[in-house]
Amino acid sequence: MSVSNPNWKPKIVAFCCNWCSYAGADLAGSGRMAYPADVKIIRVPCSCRVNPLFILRAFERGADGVIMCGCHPGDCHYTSGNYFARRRMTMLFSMLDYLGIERGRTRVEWVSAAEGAKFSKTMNEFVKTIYDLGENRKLGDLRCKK
Amino acid sequence: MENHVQMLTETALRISGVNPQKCMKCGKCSGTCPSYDAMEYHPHQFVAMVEKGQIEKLMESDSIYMCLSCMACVERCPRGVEPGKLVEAVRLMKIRQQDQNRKNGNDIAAFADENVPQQLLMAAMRKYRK
Amino acid sequence: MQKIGVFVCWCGSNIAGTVDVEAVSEAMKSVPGVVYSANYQYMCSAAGQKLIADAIHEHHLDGIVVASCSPRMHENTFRKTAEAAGLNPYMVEIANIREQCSWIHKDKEEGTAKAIVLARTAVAKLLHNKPLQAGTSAVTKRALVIGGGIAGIQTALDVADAGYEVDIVEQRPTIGGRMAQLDKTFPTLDCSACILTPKMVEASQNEKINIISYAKVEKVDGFVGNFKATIRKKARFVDETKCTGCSLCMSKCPSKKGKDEFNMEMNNRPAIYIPFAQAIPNVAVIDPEQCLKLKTGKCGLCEKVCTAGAINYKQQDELIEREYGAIVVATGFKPIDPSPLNEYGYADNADVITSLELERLMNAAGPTKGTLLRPSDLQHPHEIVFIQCVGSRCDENTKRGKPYCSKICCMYTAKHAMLIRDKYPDTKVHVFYIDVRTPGKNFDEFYRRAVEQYGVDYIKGMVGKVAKEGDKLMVRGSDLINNQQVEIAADLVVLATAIEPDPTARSIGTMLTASMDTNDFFTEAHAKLRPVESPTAGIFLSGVAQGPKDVPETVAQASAAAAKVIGLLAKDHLVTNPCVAYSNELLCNGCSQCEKVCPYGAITYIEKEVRGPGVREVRRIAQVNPAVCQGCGACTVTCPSGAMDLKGFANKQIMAEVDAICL
Amino acid sequence: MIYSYYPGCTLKDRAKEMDKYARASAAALGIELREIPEWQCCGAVYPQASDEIASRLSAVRALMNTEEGKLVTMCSACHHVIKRTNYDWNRDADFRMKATNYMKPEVPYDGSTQVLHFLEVIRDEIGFEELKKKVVNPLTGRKIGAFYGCMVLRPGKELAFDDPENPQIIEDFIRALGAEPVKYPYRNECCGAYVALENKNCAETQVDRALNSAIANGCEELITACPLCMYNLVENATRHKLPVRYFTELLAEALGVKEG
Amino acid sequence: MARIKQRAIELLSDGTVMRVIGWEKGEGNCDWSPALFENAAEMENFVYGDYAGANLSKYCLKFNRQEGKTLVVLKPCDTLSFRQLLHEHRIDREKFYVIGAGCKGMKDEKGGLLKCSACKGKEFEVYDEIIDDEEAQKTTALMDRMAGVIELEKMTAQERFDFWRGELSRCIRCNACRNVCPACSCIKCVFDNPASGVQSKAPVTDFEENMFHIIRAYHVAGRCTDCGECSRVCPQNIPLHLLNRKFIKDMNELYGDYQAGVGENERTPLTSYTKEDAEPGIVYERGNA
Repeated sequence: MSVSNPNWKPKIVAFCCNWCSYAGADLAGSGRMAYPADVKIIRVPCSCRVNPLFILRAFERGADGVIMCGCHPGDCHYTSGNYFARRRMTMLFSMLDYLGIERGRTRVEWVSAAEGAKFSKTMNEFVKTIYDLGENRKLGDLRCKK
Repeated sequence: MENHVQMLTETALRISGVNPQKCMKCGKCSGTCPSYDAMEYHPHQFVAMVEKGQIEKLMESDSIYMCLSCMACVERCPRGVEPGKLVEAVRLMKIRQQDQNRKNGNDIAAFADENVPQQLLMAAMRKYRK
Repeated sequence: MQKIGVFVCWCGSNIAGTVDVEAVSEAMKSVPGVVYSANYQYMCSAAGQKLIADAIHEHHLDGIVVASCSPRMHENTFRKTAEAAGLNPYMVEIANIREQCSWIHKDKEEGTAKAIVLARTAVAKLLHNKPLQAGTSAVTKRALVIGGGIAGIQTALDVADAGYEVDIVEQRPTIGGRMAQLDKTFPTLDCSACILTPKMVEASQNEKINIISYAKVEKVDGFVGNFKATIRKKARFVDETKCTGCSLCMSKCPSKKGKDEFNMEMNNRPAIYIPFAQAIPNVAVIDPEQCLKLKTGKCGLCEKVCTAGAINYKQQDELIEREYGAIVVATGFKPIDPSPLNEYGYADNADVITSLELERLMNAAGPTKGTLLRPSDLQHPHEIVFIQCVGSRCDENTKRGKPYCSKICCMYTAKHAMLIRDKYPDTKVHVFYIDVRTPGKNFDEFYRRAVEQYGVDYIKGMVGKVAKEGDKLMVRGSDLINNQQVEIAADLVVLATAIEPDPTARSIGTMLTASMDTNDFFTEAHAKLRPVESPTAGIFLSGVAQGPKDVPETVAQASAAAAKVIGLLAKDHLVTNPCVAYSNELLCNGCSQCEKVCPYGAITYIEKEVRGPGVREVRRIAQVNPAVCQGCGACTVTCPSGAMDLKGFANKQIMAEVDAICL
Repeated sequence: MIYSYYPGCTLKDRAKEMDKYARASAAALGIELREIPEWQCCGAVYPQASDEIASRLSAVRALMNTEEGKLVTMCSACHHVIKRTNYDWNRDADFRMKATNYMKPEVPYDGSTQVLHFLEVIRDEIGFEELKKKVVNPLTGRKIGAFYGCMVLRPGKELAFDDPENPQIIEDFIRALGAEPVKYPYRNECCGAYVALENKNCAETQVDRALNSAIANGCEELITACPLCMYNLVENATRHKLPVRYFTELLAEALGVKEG
Repeated sequence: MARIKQRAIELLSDGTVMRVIGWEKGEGNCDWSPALFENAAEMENFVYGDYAGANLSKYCLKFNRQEGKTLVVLKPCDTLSFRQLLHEHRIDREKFYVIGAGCKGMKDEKGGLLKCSACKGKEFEVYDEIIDDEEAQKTTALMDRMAGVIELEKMTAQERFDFWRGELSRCIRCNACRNVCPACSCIKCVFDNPASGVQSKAPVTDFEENMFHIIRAYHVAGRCTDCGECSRVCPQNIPLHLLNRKFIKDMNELYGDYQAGVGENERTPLTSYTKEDAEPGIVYERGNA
């Protein structure tokens, strides 16, 4: 967990569905509910649009944490998208854990359009988790051949 | 004092596992309770009073010994509040205090005749003393 | 190489206060692809938009990034600006540097750095954007209304009034629904039949309305504007065109053991029957379960007495296929069966009845011809107890009923209590209630009249047990206000049972891919702003199918649904969302995985000759119907080969964003 | 078929006949009730508080000592306590941990024991149709009411014995023995026995109401599975009286094994 | 073997089938490989027995659109792959004549195959006829199929990490695993497609080689029947099946028991859901961190 570079700032990608979580993020903004600038949001129509490939890609390109937000189960704009997303992410997270990647670098949170405060709180928590975990070395280290 | 009340309330909630906030105050528990007339505080009042932190009042009342543990209120509550468990919790909180046995072993033994089944005596041992 | 322009908005001081907009627009100039970058106080103003339009012309831009407020705010504005300037509207990307940057950060350096990343990310995405064209699809100018109760009838009448054809499909032999079973309606106490039956007649006589009764929708394909439904019209064994509704057959039928559904099965009816005198269509139907001729081959009395020659024992189910532009779900409700809550003794005592059963007992056309007699011994009840909220407002884990308030019970119980006290002043009426809920015009006044004028005894508390003792029903409950347990010896107990969606609702919802809540009520597209539309385009909601409501609310919603239907049918073409999925046929395996996750049934498979570099063969490939696809992207992730992609949110676009953020 | 059997203390003393008839009937039905070794009193009341650990241990021991996988109970109270303790064991990790730490068993209880009331054995394992075939002494013409009381039925979710508001297992049982079951509304209400020491009045009211209701509906005799109910229905009846028997006695009678 | 061979020749001769997919001997005694036989004469080289470990179902893809029927010999576990391909509409049932061949566990030069030690049973999911013998039916699994996964789960995250770094860094991206896998059967693989965004022929950055295996396992999750071919063919002996089995174990535990290639249901755990599914965070609450 050592942070070798004292100036290190984490890179955090947040995938947000258009209908709930992106709107929730907007609400956090209009309510001036701060969270660290390390979080950058990518808008997707639905959490079911988030391909595990995107998450792996982010890690490959040096992301330190990836969080996916969607409508609460049962509230998906497309009825069932987040249910599929939930299973997909569960499987991906389990695989990353199985490969020995630190827990907590990936997270899923359901944030409705009304939950600006939850969005902000979630992002604050997540950023803290990533700071605690430090730089994403393991996914990087996986690259090293013996 | 404030702290004491809070502690008692928390204990009652914790050991009973009841969430009185689920109550919609319909009074079904009291409508179904066979021991209603013997109670100073009725089942729905137990729920409301615990919610408001009035545990001590309940502990001092004989009502806690009147519950038949018949579970009718637990079964029929439309909100799943389980008032019977609260009564039990408050009773336990009372008799767990020092020297607060409702009856001692001799009182209970005195009750026995040739017909009283063992389990009734055993139940009394459990219900009235620690 | 594309030419991209970046426009950084100050939003007054909203953005400029925490983001150095000058630095952002300056930084953008060195981003590959960007040929123009500017900042302005209010980009959404007319002047701001002109600035963008001028830049598009002057620099021959083929894409723009506006770094401003949330795209939920002004994406459409800037798309229109771009379009007016001759740019494809989908060559616009928004970098949200207000809600997701300036408003949540205080440090200007930090805010500026993040704004640069966000703008850079939008440029990265835009480099992969392709011009998109919104498609169009035709609209079949006919509506299907599923359910012929007051909701369905009202919607059909209003749609027909606007000049469009409507088919009503009703599962029972007659339209009219639950309202036909009611005696009086609150809060005006007018006779239900008197206001409903004229509407039924009006529907049957309207030449734009086609009533398909004793039928069910079996299959629905297609999409908004272009639905195709298969309707099974069950055999009535009576020729609808010949039957005159004289009901002679009913009096001659020797089988009298059928349960009279219209009277809540409180009496029997013949095997051949017309559900009630004002039925529409006023045509008999044979119950094949009860008919001796159909069961044993012996009888045929109805055929002999029918002067119209309408009886046809060989009649078969008929399948009707029709096309519709819009579908209205008006499937209504039924009361729950209170038997499992047997502390009320419904299962064991004839004199414990539901409110809908009471309606029939009080109705002149009911089993007792409108005289209130209790079922067990047909005696006048002198003491009646009403119990509210039976099976409503329950915690779901208790399995004791529905979690919702059924909404209509407080009012109809007040109505019943009042009517009984009015007609039989010697009868005592008690109502056990938890809350009396009367939000509605003249509703609370109505309830107060029951108490103050009619002397109905309202007891705040709930009933724990109903037990028969002799010829009385002992009702034990709590009276919370008087702080006592009460026991009332009643002659009749009436349960205000919760209402639930009609049992057919779930299968219809699945068929239409219209979403439902866990209670099987249809979900509206937006609880406040789109209350009569399903999230599935082209499906509209009318009446209790969407949630508990009374007659006036149902009629209002039915007309609202009709307005939405008319708005749809009035269009010749529908513009479709261009951000839809598409399948690259060269990559598609035809493995059918994507179809499984599509909530709209937008994906089909065809055998097609695929041609590409070094490829020319017939393959099974997926095809997306762009008019049906709503663009969620579930299929794109399920597709293992990456053949399925989403326009506007393509794999390449999202990966470019990822890369830009992680740069 | 061999079942582990938990008789409970009342069946060793005041309710000896309940046990005797149960064993005789079981033999006639071709099953063996094998008494588990060294059982202790179940505690008679189920302690409803989550922090009551020690008072649930004897039930856990009984569950652990069940060699046959299925533990049969006869007395309603024992059934209630053991069944609910088993329910807790499988759902409350905290209780499981504390109880295990307290007992320090060689092999911790794995929660797999199935607790069956003897009536459930008859309904679910033997079947009322089979029982009917074994009846040698049909009780034709007798009008018998079931007094369920509270403990076998509630809470319905945990006991899962029968529909707590509309039970029919004992009625089906009576019918299988050739008699006519009589349903009456108070058959699933509490007899009031738990407070008999303090509040005889309450017990009397409950019993009178039940008996009155039973008689009004045509009962000529009652059966019960609960020694407490038995005591109360007999001792605290003030206005009405009905003969009350244990269900096992009725069973033994119908199976022709009541004598000897 | 003789019975299978004889029957195949019969079916070729009477025109029922136009070709046979089976095995033939290689240079050594133990290296039997899949082969195509188009007439009775070629069938002379047909073999079946202890070294017929290869799963032939994937070859059906090649012959699905060709004229006439193809006879394919499938062992019980192979029929699961075949069924899965049917589920995915990649092959038509009527284009194939399936001889279910009894199997008592297969070997290679080093002894019993790894996949056979976790045998999934002797039931045939699909067949036109079964040619089997008593002995074959008796054999059962020698070990718990999930033992390897459980062992890894018991390790600490660091140990798991070290384990996989050791294993995956040996990968030479020969694509043998991909080529043999009946589930990994895309017409064009994402790794070969420049438009996919993950294209890579040989690993350019080494991260990609890990990506390759994770993505491959993910792409076949829910569709992988655990036929074990990937590990069997890996020249570097990377235990790739441990990736697939991890997904299988997770899906069984979280979404209910499921075996790809069994039964009529075309939906996999990843194309279905229940409203009560566990939240992704559950994976952080299990096992060792």
